[in-house]
Amino acid sequence: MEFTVSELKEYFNSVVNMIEEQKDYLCELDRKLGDGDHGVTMSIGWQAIKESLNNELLNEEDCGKVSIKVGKTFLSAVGSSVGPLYATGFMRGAKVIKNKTVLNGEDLAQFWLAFGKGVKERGQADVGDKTMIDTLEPFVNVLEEKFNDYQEFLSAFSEAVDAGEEGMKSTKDLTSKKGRSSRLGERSIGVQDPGATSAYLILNEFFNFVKSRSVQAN
Amino acid sequence: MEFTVSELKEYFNSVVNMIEEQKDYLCELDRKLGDGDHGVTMSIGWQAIKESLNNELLNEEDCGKVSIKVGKTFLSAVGSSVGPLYATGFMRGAKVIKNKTVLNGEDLAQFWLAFGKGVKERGQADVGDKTMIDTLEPFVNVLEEKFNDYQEFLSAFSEAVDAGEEGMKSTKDLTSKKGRSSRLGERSIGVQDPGATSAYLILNEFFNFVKSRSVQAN
Amino acid sequence: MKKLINNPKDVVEEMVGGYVKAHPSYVKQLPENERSIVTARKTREGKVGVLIGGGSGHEPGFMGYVGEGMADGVAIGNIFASPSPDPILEVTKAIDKGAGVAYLYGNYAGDVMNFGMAAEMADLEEDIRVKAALATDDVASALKEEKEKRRGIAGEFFVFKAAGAVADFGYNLNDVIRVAQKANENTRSMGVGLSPCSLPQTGEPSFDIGDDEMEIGLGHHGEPGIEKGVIETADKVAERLVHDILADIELNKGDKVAVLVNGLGSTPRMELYIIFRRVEQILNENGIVIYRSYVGDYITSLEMGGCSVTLMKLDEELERTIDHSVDCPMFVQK
Amino acid sequence: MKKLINNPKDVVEEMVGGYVKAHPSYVKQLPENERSIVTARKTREGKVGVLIGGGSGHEPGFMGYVGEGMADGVAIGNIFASPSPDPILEVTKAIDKGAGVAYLYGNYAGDVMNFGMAAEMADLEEDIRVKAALATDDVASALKEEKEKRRGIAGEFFVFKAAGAVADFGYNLNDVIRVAQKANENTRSMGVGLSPCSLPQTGEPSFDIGDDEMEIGLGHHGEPGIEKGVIETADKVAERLVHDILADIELNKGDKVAVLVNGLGSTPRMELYIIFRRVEQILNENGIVIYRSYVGDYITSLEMGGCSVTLMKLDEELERTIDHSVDCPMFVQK
Ligand SMILES: Nc1ncnc2c1ncn2[C@@H]1O[C@H](COP(=O)(O)OP(=O)(O)O)[C@@H](O)[C@H]1O
Ligand SMILES: Nc1ncnc2c1ncn2[C@@H]1O[C@H](COP(=O)(O)OP(=O)(O)O)[C@@H](O)[C@H]1O
Ligand SMILES: [Mg+2]
Ligand SMILES: [Mg+2]
Ligand SMILES: [Mg+2]
Ligand SMILES: [Mg+2]
Repeated sequence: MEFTVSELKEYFNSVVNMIEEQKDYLCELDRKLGDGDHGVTMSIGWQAIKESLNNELLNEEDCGKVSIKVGKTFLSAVGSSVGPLYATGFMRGAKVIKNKTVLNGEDLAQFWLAFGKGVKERGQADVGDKTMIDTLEPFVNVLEEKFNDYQEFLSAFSEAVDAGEEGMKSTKDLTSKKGRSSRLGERSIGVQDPGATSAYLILNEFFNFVKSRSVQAN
Repeated sequence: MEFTVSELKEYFNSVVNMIEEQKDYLCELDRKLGDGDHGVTMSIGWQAIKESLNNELLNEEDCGKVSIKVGKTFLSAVGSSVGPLYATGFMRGAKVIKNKTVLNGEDLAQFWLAFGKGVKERGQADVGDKTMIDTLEPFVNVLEEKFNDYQEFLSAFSEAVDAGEEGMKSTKDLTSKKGRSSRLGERSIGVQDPGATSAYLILNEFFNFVKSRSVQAN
Repeated sequence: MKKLINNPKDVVEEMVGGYVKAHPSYVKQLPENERSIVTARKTREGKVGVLIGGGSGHEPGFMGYVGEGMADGVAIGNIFASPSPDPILEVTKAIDKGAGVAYLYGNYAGDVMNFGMAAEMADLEEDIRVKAALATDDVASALKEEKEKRRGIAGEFFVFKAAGAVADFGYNLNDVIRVAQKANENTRSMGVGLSPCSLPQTGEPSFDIGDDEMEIGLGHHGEPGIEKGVIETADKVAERLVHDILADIELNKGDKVAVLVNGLGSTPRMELYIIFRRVEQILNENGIVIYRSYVGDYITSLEMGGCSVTLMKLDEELERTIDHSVDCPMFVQK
Repeated sequence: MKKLINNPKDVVEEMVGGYVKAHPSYVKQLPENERSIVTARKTREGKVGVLIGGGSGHEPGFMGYVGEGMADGVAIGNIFASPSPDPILEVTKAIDKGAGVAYLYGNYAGDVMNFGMAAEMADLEEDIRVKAALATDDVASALKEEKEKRRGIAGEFFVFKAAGAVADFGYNLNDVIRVAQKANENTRSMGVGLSPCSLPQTGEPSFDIGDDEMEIGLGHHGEPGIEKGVIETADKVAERLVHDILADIELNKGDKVAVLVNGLGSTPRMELYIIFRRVEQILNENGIVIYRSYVGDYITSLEMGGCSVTLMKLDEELERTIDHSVDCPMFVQK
């Protein structure tokens, strides 16, 4: 498989639109658990990325530089908890795709593994803390294992996203530990974590994007 | 007719109860025209008077001293616009009944005339300004004229209270000029002035009180 | 509206009680009347006493402005109701240092009567010279032709500050009053209301307003304003308020002003600064120079939502009053 | 909820813009980053720089506390969101006078990460020594056994004041941090929420609460508290808040404390003083001495309704920090 830098940018643009659509839903989840701004924060961040894609990044050919810029732009625009987390994710991902204009399945797998591990390292949260790590850690584990097994990106990524979805759903039954909602204790049970939700949506958006491309390609 | 100092106190006590019943209605009128506190203010003032009637005034035999104390107590408790107005009214009224334990029709007529004129002098409002003067001035005029004609208190007072009621009702169609609602201009039309309303209610309470006594006396 | 109170009838007493306990180095209650509060610090013999007052519910107005550089004492009324003459008279007696007492209050029927009665009593019974200056800054409360009928709102802060400063400078009673009146004549305010407050005793909203409405010219007790309309952007609101002020007072290029953007109670400082931003732009476009700005809750109406803009045109004497330092429990200026 | 704003996405920029125009003699924006504000006054070479920051929507926290005796600079985030490392780093560079910079902020995941990243960058890229002290005063936010997980709320004010004062006294970076940490360790807060605020971008209430309910332990971004119950009298609320604080920190007869009764945004000062009244009574009954009291809106959450009580236990060093004068746009102490 081949994934070009323009496709990478197109994907980021599709996240922009997806986040706009999910903004209210993400705020609603955060309203129940935290300070209610998660959708707003994600929207501010991705709108800034859109700006960047339409300007500085318009002629950028290096996938690594695109990913670095996406991470930095997001961080500058939002700060917040998710700023450093996503920025670290995209910057770690950038390392493995730098100087490349076209990515193959191996590159993509390594990109997302580095991304997920970067977030984990920055946030120091564990599975069960009711954060986006509940989505990302199972996702990373399955992606690593299945890509090793299959040596094929899309099938491995598909199963990894499913594992992420499971992880996301599991946050419903968890008590908050990290982030602004940790005070909530017992009462946080029953509501899905907003950060885990948006993380899943971003991964799933990538799956759909790549799948539709490969269908077209066939 | 004879009106004793205990009846005077009983009357004041009946005003206390009447004001408690009318409190919300008076606030509602003031809410539309002013700052919404007229019922509260009247209640605070009359509750203080009740206190006083049950304590310092319990053994007071001098109608004048009762009326002075009622005025001063009201003023101290409420300040506000109505404090000085009613205090002046009751203190001027006190002058004509001082040193008396029993009042006759002439005394009562002079008391209420002095009361009404005192309020007018303190407030410097004119008929048509949408204040309690719209109740009190026609009341005073008719009381003066009719008591002169009939030399009988209750009939004269009855007609005077009717004139006060007319005056009160006329405030509905007036633009505010005095007091905190004067800024309202045109928009004040349609709402009856709270101060004119409570002034009428206090007069009417006296009429009912005296009438029920004279019926009993017959 | 929910309130953190005990018995509604005790709110003023309990507030005042808490206040004097919170700031014992600043203020004390007079034993003669619990609605009488005076500065706890020594004031110079021969200094003109500055007395302020009015209804409560406007905190920091009025009790918050007792201290060095502002008022020597305050008489506190019930919520939105003038104090009665008793506490005014007690404060007058306590703060008179032989040079007389200046009464500063807003032009409301109740205040005029009660402060008027107290002044008479001070003169007749206590032989204390009293003179009064009334704030009439609210442009919306009467037409220009009937300026003397206008009410005092947030501009009272500038009147207190001006008089408080010159009393500190050693001005005599006539001059303190002259400066207070000059401050008032040079001051204009315009307000906008977004949401009502409620009296603790009734719990009823002080006025009715639609979810998408604002009220221009709203009084600071929730008296209806001059115009109800659909809520506008902050910039449009600021333009309207400043426009009405500039139509009422002559301000030319190079004139200096003090600016106050005052919150009515529940409007966050964020919004006040957004309003201020546009006010500054307009003044700047007109070549009017901002000498000093005040942004915050200076005279409120319980939890009312909205704000007012006040401009005071300055001459050299008023500039000095703006510069003067102040040390009160609810307002300090170095 | 109605707001006096323009485009919701511009609120922070416009607020900051208005703020620097309102107080040009106090603060200025850095050309490098509009979310970076520093004192406009000259600071001494060799003085430890004090940097504060956090999300906006808490005004006067945090930008209002830049000035003499408090912070030298502030980094401003979006509403309820930590600033990113960029503005933090720019402020760090601007306020470093060769003695390093103390970072003071509340213990929130986002702030920890962003200030942490900025501190690393300051060290690696700019060779500026940075040390941090985090506020963890909110008793309700975690059990005593997990104190290090607690969030910072109104008690941040005391931490800023303590560190700001000793930086002024000439303490070195280690000692400024030591005092800030001591201030934090001696400080406890408990809050109660009555009504929500709303983010300008969503307009949604930050939490749901019944007409007769209050929420004990509510976070100052509207995070749900530890207990929802029927609204109580002010006295009962004060008792509950002080009780939870006294259960968490040892305070003995004769100990001195600074008290802060902080309004969350829309709660009138009247109610804050009614709460204070009972707080003072309880402390008094326990023989605890109030050294100084602060009552008002010190760290808010937009137009949220409710308040918090904060006690800081004092030793001689902390007393001196309380006494120290301050001159900031939103807080002045003489
Ligand atoms: N340490 C952490 N590691 C991973 N994810 C975290 C961490 N802290 C918070 N999060 C995630 O961030 C989300 C909240 O993001 P957001 O609401 O945008 O920021 P804030 O908490 O600053 O308001 C949470 O739902 C959680 O998934
Ligand atoms: N100068 C005046 N003369 C006579 N009545 C007046 C005058 N000013 C105000 N009032 C009366 O006072 C009433 C308002 O009383 P109240 O609401 O208790 O006081 P406040 O205006 O101080 O809130 C008005 O409705 C009006 O009838
Ligand atoms: Mg959040
Ligand atoms: Mg009224
Ligand atoms: Mg009133
Ligand atoms: Mg947030």
